[in-house]
Amino acid sequence: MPLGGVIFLAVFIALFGALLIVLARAAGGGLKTGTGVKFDPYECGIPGQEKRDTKISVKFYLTAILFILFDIEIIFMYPWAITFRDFIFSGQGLVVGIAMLVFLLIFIFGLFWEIKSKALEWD
Amino acid sequence: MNHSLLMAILLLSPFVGFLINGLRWRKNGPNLAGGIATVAIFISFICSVLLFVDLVSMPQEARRIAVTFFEWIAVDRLKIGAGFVVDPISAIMILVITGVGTLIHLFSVSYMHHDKGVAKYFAYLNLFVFNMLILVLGDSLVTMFVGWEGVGLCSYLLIGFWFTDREKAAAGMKAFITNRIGDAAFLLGMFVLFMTFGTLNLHELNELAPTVAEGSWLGAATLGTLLLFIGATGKSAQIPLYVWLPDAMAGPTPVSALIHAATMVTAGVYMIVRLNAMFIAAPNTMMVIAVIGAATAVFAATIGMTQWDIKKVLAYSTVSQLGYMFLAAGVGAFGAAMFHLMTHAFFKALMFLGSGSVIHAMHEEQDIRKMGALKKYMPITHFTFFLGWLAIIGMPPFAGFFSKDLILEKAFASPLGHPLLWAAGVLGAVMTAFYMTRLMALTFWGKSRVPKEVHPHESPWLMTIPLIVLGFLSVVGGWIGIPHVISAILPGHPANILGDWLAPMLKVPLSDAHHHLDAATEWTLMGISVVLAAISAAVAYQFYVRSPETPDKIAKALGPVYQLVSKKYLIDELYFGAVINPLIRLSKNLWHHVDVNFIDKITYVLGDLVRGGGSLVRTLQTGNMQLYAMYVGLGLVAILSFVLMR
Amino acid sequence: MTADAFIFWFLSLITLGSALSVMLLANPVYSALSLVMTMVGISALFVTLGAYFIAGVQLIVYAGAVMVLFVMVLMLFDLRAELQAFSRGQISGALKLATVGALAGLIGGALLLSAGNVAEPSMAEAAKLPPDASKALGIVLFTRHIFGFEALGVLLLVIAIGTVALARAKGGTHAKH
Amino acid sequence: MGQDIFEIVVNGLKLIVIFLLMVQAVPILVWVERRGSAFIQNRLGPNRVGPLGLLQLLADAVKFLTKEDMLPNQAVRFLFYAAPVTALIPGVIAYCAIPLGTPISIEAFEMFGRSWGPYVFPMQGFDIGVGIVFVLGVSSLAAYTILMAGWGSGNKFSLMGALRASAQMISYELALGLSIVGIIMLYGTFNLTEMINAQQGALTYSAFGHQLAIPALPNWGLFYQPLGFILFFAATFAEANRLPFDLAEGEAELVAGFHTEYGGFKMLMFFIGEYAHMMIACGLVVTFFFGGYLVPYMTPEQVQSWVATWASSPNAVSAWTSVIHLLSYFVKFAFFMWFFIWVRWTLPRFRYDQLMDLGWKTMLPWALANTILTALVVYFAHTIK
Amino acid sequence: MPSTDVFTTITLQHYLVLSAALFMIGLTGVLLRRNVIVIMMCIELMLNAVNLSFIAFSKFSGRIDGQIMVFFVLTIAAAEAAVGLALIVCIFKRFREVNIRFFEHLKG
Repeated sequence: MPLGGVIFLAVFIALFGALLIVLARAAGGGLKTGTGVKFDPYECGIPGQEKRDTKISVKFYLTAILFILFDIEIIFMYPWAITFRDFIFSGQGLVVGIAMLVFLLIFIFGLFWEIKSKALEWD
Repeated sequence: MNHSLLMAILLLSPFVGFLINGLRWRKNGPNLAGGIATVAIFISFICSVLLFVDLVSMPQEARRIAVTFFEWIAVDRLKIGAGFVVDPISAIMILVITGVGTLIHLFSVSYMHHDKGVAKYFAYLNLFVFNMLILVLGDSLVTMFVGWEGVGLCSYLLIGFWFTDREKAAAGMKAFITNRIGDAAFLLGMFVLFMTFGTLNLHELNELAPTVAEGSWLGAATLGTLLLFIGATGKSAQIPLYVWLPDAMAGPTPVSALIHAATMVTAGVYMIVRLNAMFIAAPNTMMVIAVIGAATAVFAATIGMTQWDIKKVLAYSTVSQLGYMFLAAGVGAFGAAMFHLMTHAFFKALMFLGSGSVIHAMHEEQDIRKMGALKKYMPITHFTFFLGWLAIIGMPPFAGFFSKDLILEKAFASPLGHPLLWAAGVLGAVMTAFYMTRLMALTFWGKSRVPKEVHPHESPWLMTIPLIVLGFLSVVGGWIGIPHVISAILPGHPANILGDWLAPMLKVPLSDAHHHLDAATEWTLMGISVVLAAISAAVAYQFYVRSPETPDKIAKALGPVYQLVSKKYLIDELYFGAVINPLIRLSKNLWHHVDVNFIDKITYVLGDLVRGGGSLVRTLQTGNMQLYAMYVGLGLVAILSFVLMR
Repeated sequence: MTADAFIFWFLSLITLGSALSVMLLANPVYSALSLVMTMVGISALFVTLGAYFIAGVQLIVYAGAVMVLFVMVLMLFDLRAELQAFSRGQISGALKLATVGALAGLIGGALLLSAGNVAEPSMAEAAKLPPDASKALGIVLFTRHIFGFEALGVLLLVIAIGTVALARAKGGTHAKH
Repeated sequence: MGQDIFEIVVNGLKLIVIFLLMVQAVPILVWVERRGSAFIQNRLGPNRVGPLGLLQLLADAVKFLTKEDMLPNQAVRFLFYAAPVTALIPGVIAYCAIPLGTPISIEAFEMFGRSWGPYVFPMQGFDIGVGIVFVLGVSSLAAYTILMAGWGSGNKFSLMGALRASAQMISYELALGLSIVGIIMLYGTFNLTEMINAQQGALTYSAFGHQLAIPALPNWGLFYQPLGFILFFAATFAEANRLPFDLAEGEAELVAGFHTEYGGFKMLMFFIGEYAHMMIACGLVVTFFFGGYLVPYMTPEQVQSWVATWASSPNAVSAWTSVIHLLSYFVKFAFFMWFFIWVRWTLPRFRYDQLMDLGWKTMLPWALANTILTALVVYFAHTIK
Repeated sequence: MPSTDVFTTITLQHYLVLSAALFMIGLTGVLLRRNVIVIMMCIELMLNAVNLSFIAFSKFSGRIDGQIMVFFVLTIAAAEAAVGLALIVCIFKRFREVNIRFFEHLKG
């Protein structure tokens, strides 16, 4: 099997890379450009006064950071999840279970700290 | 239960109490904190009793429970374990400490009820008991020293407990610094003993002590014990280091009762008794101890006669009584010293607590000139105080009589004693009777001089119960050491229990000329002291109850002498003029000329050199991270090329 | 030319190309997208090496999380192409390049030196990992490396708390320029 | 290598077929959505072009393809054009990893003067060992599409929409990833085919040394992980940016979110990407919780032996078995696709803070609870006898 | 012989050379780029290069530990990115600038 996957990944890379390059070149000539109102950024109602650098809430990137950290913790659970039953059968279930429990407690502590510190509040 | 467990509980119970109250001192209320602390000490007391019972059941020669928890210090020859010993001497001490300690904790619950830092107070108190137990139980001088320093710390903390008051904080500081002088001598004494005998274990030191009396002043035993004794004068408030104890009355009154009457101040006496074989081997030291003890007993008593502060009077009385103990130790009567230590713990704790009760009733008023006729307001306090009074002036059959009489007898009869020492002792007893009666009279009897706005009242039961228990002990406490002459005429011939109990632990003075007093002499001596004390008390009663104007006349007549005594012989001023101020001046000069002009300049030059070098290297530190990364890369290049070229 | 070799050369071409564009492109957003490309290429290389689970994790963590954060921050700052992408200073630049060159030469040299000494098994002959590598990975992770696992848990907790604190920080220690 | 031209060609063809299927399914789904919404809202919906308005699909496609292709002034040329293209790729690739039916086995045969085979072709784009990890990894790349489109358009509505959408996606990815830990633990594998195979037959709980069989129900993951199913399914709605989680394109506040500036064929590509996400979600739900391609109450062997009663050659038996399973899969799949559409026209939209709160403060803790509970049950069920 | 072998037979050396090349590209970026965020991306690139050699070693020595190391490196890299970007955002909010020259406050 692996080879099927490998081939596919190769194709995927080709699509992802080559297609972008081709399209970028096509975009160079194919797209219509202009200066009229038609080509202005879409605006609803009165034309906007402010420049393009709209202020964006730092919440978004804070969410992204917390996502990374929790995502990794979840990824750490995957190898545990697929081996947990094997560990139980080999008699090490308790040790590994407790190890994961400690990890989960850290996780839960972190999550509830974030909730309590209002890092996840949106308004 | 096995002994090490008992010992661990005995030691750790107060420490746990300290931790609980100490870590939660903002949160624990007075009842909770007091309850925890009292229970902690009471657990220790139960352990002490159990250990004591075990000790009693052992054969007389083998009465020793030693536990070593772990090895603490091991440097070459110096091997110190965390070892603790219960033997007849320390057994008495732990019973007194935990027993009296429990009562005083109980008293404090009520006494300190309205204080903000009450949990802190109980934490300190528990810590004190913990350190005191280490001091008492420690099997080596080093372990003892740990406790010694620990109780010093707690004493400092508790004297300065109301540290927002500048004077009280200063009193704590004074106690601490004065003790430091003694402690330094104590350390030196330890060094001398270790250099000579190669051990600091108390038991081994006693075994190794020279069997022949040392004549020289510079012999190891003499020098070592002398230095240790200087340490003891600091802790036990003897001449010349007694000055801190009267000031220490700044602390809460139960603290005065526990630390500055019953337990800590007796540590010096206890230390001498522990090392009795070593001290016996140094007759010169013994002489110094006896003389200083007798001098202190008289000296402090004279000051006590002129004081107006109820606690100050008791403080000088304590100094004086400690003098008695040292006198006893100095004449080789270690048993008598321990006996008086114990009875004194009972009645002096009682009197301090009683004074606390009075102060409580008088709304923090301590001046006895503003008291009087409190008898009718506070019957229980008065009655128990009365028992204490009888005990301290040495009226038979109260506790003080037996112990004081034993000391006086030994001072007269011991081979190390001298009739002059006896005479000093009797003088002290007479004066004690005088000033104590004066205190009683001014406080409880006579006409009321209480200001109108103060309404004295009897204290709550939490405070009176300890008083009653201690009062009882002040009466019967002496009955375990009844001398043979008296017991001979009593029905059933009660034995001298304490003497027998301590006998195997104590060495008798090294002298073949051991006088043995006949019964007649003994009766005579006893009679003289009792009668003189009674007369003195009667005179005082006459002065202060019947004709209160007489004392003033006498004071006027004495003129400058009275002034000198009432100003405590200007000892504090003397110390300032002769020692402290010159020292400060010297330090200032040293600082100015040596430190600033010489040492500092050297370091400046060194610093300039380093800075000069640094400013060269500083150019590398551009703050540009990329350059730093390049340095790392260059380092990697260097390492790799080294590895590859090799 | 076997499939193995073809895939390897193809993937390394893509990976190197996108890695170069990470370094060379003046627009940081393009750099970031090129880096995503590189990550995906490396993930595919992991697949050729039989590390399926790690390849998946590489996609989830790097491409799916870390680089999203990068792109998000870039868009937050709204950074366009820079006039000067590379740092100034010709001497220091030359020095830096020389360092890189020396390091590259040394590593290359080390590889060449070792090439002669070590027998080189090809992909097919290489020692076989257990067939179910993700399970083996789990078992080794939770027996031999369990301490590292717990320690990383704590690290992540600390960072989760620290970043929130940082994100909230109002001022710094420096005066505003 | 054992890998020959025939196999490579068939595998390649398979990919292209799956890609085309997905792309072609989109117009049908659009039609279903429009007719369905009309049905739900008691309207008529498209009914002019062709029978039941079915030819509307073609008309739409023609319209999309002939629209003007323009670049707004402030847009970043490259990103603006690349975003819709990349919208397709992760969805398609992830979907390829989901098994659609039993493998087709082809016996050895002679062709072009040499012998080929025997072959086994899995009924999926490609069979990668760590299926679920791969799917999660690839579909998480979708965030770039949104960010590229949002930022590349040079419009503040687009940027806001893109940030909201990507923040939402990553937030729900946590709940999504955590809710399947229980499933992974139960099946002890990442491989989707193995997971499906574990769901054969009637529902049988085995714990504490006993077995409890419930013949009336199929042995689906749903009955082992009900909470996991709810969390997973809810999270997929957010991942696909569908109502009630389509905050990114809330018309009232953000016009159309990250594709405000797009039109024509590029817009269509975003559509396809969105539907591809729905398809992945449905495919995974079916795989994890509803026995995948399995025919309920029957094992693949039983199906195969039934087919063997009327089909002749072994190749035909294998092929028909596969087709039956494919149909079984599509029935389940279609139900969940319809469910997506149904929910869209039934539930109102969340507010943004409610959305984030739901993801972080409700679903994530519940998913954690599900994980811990599953671990405890698994542990005690296997240790206590 | 060897000249064709190099292209057709893929060995550990190939992966190592690739890894080294990626590392060098990353290092160059770290040393020469001015944008802090790009520098951080180049650091990620270097970490990835190292990961690649870990996996290659793991494959060619038959030990799974290499993969676990990669797992850990991934975690650390993600943590580093989180903290680094948090810092950068802090600084950006203050100075509106991501040029590394603006970060030189710790000089001697």
